[in-house]
Amino acid sequence: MISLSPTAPPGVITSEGLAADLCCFPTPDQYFALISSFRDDGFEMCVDVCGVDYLEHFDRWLPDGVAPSRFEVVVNLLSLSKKQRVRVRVQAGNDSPEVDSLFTLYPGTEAMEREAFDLLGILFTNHPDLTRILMPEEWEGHPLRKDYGAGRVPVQFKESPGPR
Amino acid sequence: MMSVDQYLPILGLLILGVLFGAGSLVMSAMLAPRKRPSDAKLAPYECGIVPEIEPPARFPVRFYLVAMIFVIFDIEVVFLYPFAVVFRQLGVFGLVEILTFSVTVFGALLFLVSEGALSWGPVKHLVAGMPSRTSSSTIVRINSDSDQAA
Amino acid sequence: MALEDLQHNFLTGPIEDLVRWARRASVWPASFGLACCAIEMMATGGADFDLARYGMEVFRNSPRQADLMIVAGRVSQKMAPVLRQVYDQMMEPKWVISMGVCASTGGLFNNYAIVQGVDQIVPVDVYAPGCPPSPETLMHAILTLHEQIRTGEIMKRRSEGRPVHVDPTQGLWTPEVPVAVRVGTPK
Amino acid sequence: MSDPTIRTAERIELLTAETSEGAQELQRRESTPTNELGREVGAVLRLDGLTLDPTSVDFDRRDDETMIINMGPSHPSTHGVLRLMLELDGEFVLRTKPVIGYLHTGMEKTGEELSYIQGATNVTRMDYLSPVINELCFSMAVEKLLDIEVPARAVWIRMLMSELNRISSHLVWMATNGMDLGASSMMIYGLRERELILALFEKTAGLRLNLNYVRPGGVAADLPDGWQDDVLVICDTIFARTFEYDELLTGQPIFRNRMIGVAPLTAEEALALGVTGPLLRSTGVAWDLRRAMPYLAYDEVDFDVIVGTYGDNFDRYAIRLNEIRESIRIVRQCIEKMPSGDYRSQDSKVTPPPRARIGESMEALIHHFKLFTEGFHVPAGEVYSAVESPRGEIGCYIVSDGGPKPYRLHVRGPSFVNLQAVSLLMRGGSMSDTITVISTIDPVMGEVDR
Repeated sequence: MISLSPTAPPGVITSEGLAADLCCFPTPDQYFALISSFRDDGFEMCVDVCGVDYLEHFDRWLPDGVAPSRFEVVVNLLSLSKKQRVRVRVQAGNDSPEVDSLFTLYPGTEAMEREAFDLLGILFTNHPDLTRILMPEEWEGHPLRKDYGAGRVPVQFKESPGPR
Repeated sequence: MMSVDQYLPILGLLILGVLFGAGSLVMSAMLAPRKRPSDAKLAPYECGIVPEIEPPARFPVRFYLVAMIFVIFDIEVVFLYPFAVVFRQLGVFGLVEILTFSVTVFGALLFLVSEGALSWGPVKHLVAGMPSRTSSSTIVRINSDSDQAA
Repeated sequence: MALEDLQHNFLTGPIEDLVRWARRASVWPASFGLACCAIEMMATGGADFDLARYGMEVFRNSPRQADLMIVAGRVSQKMAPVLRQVYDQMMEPKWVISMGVCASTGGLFNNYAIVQGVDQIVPVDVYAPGCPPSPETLMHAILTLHEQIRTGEIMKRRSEGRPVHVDPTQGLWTPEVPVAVRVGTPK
Repeated sequence: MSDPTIRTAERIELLTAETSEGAQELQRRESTPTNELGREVGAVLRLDGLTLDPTSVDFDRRDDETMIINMGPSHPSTHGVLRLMLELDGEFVLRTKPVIGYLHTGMEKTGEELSYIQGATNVTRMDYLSPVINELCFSMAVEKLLDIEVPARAVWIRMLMSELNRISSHLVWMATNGMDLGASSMMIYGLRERELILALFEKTAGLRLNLNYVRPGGVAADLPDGWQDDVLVICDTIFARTFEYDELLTGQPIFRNRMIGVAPLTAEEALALGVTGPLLRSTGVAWDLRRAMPYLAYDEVDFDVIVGTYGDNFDRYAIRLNEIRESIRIVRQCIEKMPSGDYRSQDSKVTPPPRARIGESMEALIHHFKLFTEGFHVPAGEVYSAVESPRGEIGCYIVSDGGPKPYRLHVRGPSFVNLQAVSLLMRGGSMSDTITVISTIDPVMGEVDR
């Protein structure tokens, strides 16, 4: 990557991810301000918003000063003019994760946030239409959570009880 | 008496028509499966979804207009059939006759098109000031050295 | 005296053979392409592996005009009722080919989202193995179906379209149970 | 399956309830909140911060005058199981809402259960028109985590195969786009050319589609000998045929009326919606990952990035047609510059020992067994790597907890994001334009629903 010039606003802890991507770790209330500052700073496109459930990997590496939580929302921003990527990882809370929606900054994230809500149950405040997008409407539970069973049907020859 | 057998072919045609109609009805009644179609089969086919929202009773008048225009011009084609059978005996008189007929019909069509009956209204297309483009004239090639940034 | 309850005797024999032969040679598939198998189905319909030689070049899009439903691809829980609805709206006599392992048994994806085998939703006549089945495999499946049509019953008298139900808890085949259209959320 | 005990009236409710998706569907206008209404109408935020103003909708109808219909899951021209709910005023589309998820396969959940060696088989089934590029994206992410070096020959083989895959994917697009617009002979030509490439894939990887060929650490097998003249035959025939397609389609008045000026997209709307690929390049933004952030060996290869001018359907058609020619140019350079050497990294952590040595030494056998049963361990960390697929930027975000299986595998599907531009592009167009818009966005539902 070329020069790492995006300056994160003060108070936001940053670190150097793999392959020199810049990673920022804002707190949920710094989150919206950081993303809008990045957007004015020349990051025209929000490439990806996805949730991660760290139930079984709680002790992952985090820069000091960042309180780990179970759910994390990872936002990927891309600057076409500077040819650079920035990854913003915000800790979204433990049992009822809640983060503000980026819809008013990047309208393209509406579907990605709906998918994060549908598969992981992460709520996005003032999102225009926070409903399920991939699962059927009356599906209970959020499948990508670590405590959600894989829903495997026992395959006839492996786990199914033998004739004897 | 002589005139009676002129009408024999028409009689034959009538009988054939009735036979064909009745025959297909009877055969389908005999051979069709007995099962009453299930409600799923009776439901309207909307790409696999049974719609909740009832389609509105009122739909735009333009559909009706197009249907009427089609019916009118379809009937005009019916007039050409008898002409096609005897156009050799009619000769030039027949030709002139049919030409005037089609000109008047075409005039009606021109009037309709000018009135805008066939145009479906303001469609959001980018048309103004558009040169005639080909598949290579409308694109810009950016090779590695020019490398204009976005 | 509908075709269904046609007595098999000396007189009606040739009629049955004629009807079955005609049906075999003009099966029109309903293009029910879901996933990667749909691309292989298109390739089978294309120029190299021509389906037109079996009288099947027309992929009818509405079930009203289709005789054969090729379930090409993985059937998700959300798609199951739609598949059942399209199957119900197909005209009698109708057949189903379950193309690919995802349609036949859930294949690689043994998880919450995929119906483990489309025969829990619709009665299947021929299963085409492979992921995706190469066009030759699909044509082999179609030819076995043609054989079934030519030699089989004039109208399907089997379980009147009631598919086999797989009870997810036991994982064994328990036939003769009404269809579980929406298999529901596994525990 | 009509159950006689249920009366007919209830039966229809039962059927409706089964296939309806409640809140995910398009509701009547008065029951839709304004922000969602703005989204369905396709009002997009301008980059200079103009807030979303749903009342700026130019013409509108009362609820009982419009018709809400489903261009539903099993529709010939929705390229898979996409369900579009359209609010129509006669022939014009006022509101559109894509309802997706009909091919949701839970691939990200299955990805967490498969080890890194098996992961490519799962990822390759996402975008089933360009399987090699999915595997490439997954393998590059894993290699970044492992930070191992892939030998030069493997890099060039990967580039050759992904460009061939791009050509085959664009050929399928030309075929289905022609079929959607009524030129069904284009369907025959497109699929006929594609068979040449699939024959080479079958010869190299043993499978026509979903070939598990690009794996973390290199490539599954070396190219078959005599592959140069196979690829040369492919390049020459397809290059000549693209001019035939040009002749067949571009001059045709029906094709032109339905493509030129239809569904224009401006650059700022495309950027705001996060759209990538030919859809973004059609608006004039020259953004192609192969040029902007070169991966593999794209910086040593000379090719052009194709950019449109008006951002309408015709531009997207022209971009894809010319990208076939550009990919052929790249493939030709790959043939010349293909280095020799091993096709897989010799780092024994990732690559199992060759089968011959298994017979001789016990450690090789144990090593081989361990690699294939439990899989290799990847150091903990998270990485996002993106690659240019024929539809846009496909990105793979892997979180690894040090075990043999990825802890979280998220794939950013380009069609998933491009599809959200549907409500903007279809607004105000006629019903037949929706067909061309879906076709030129070229969504592949496997990657939209994952």
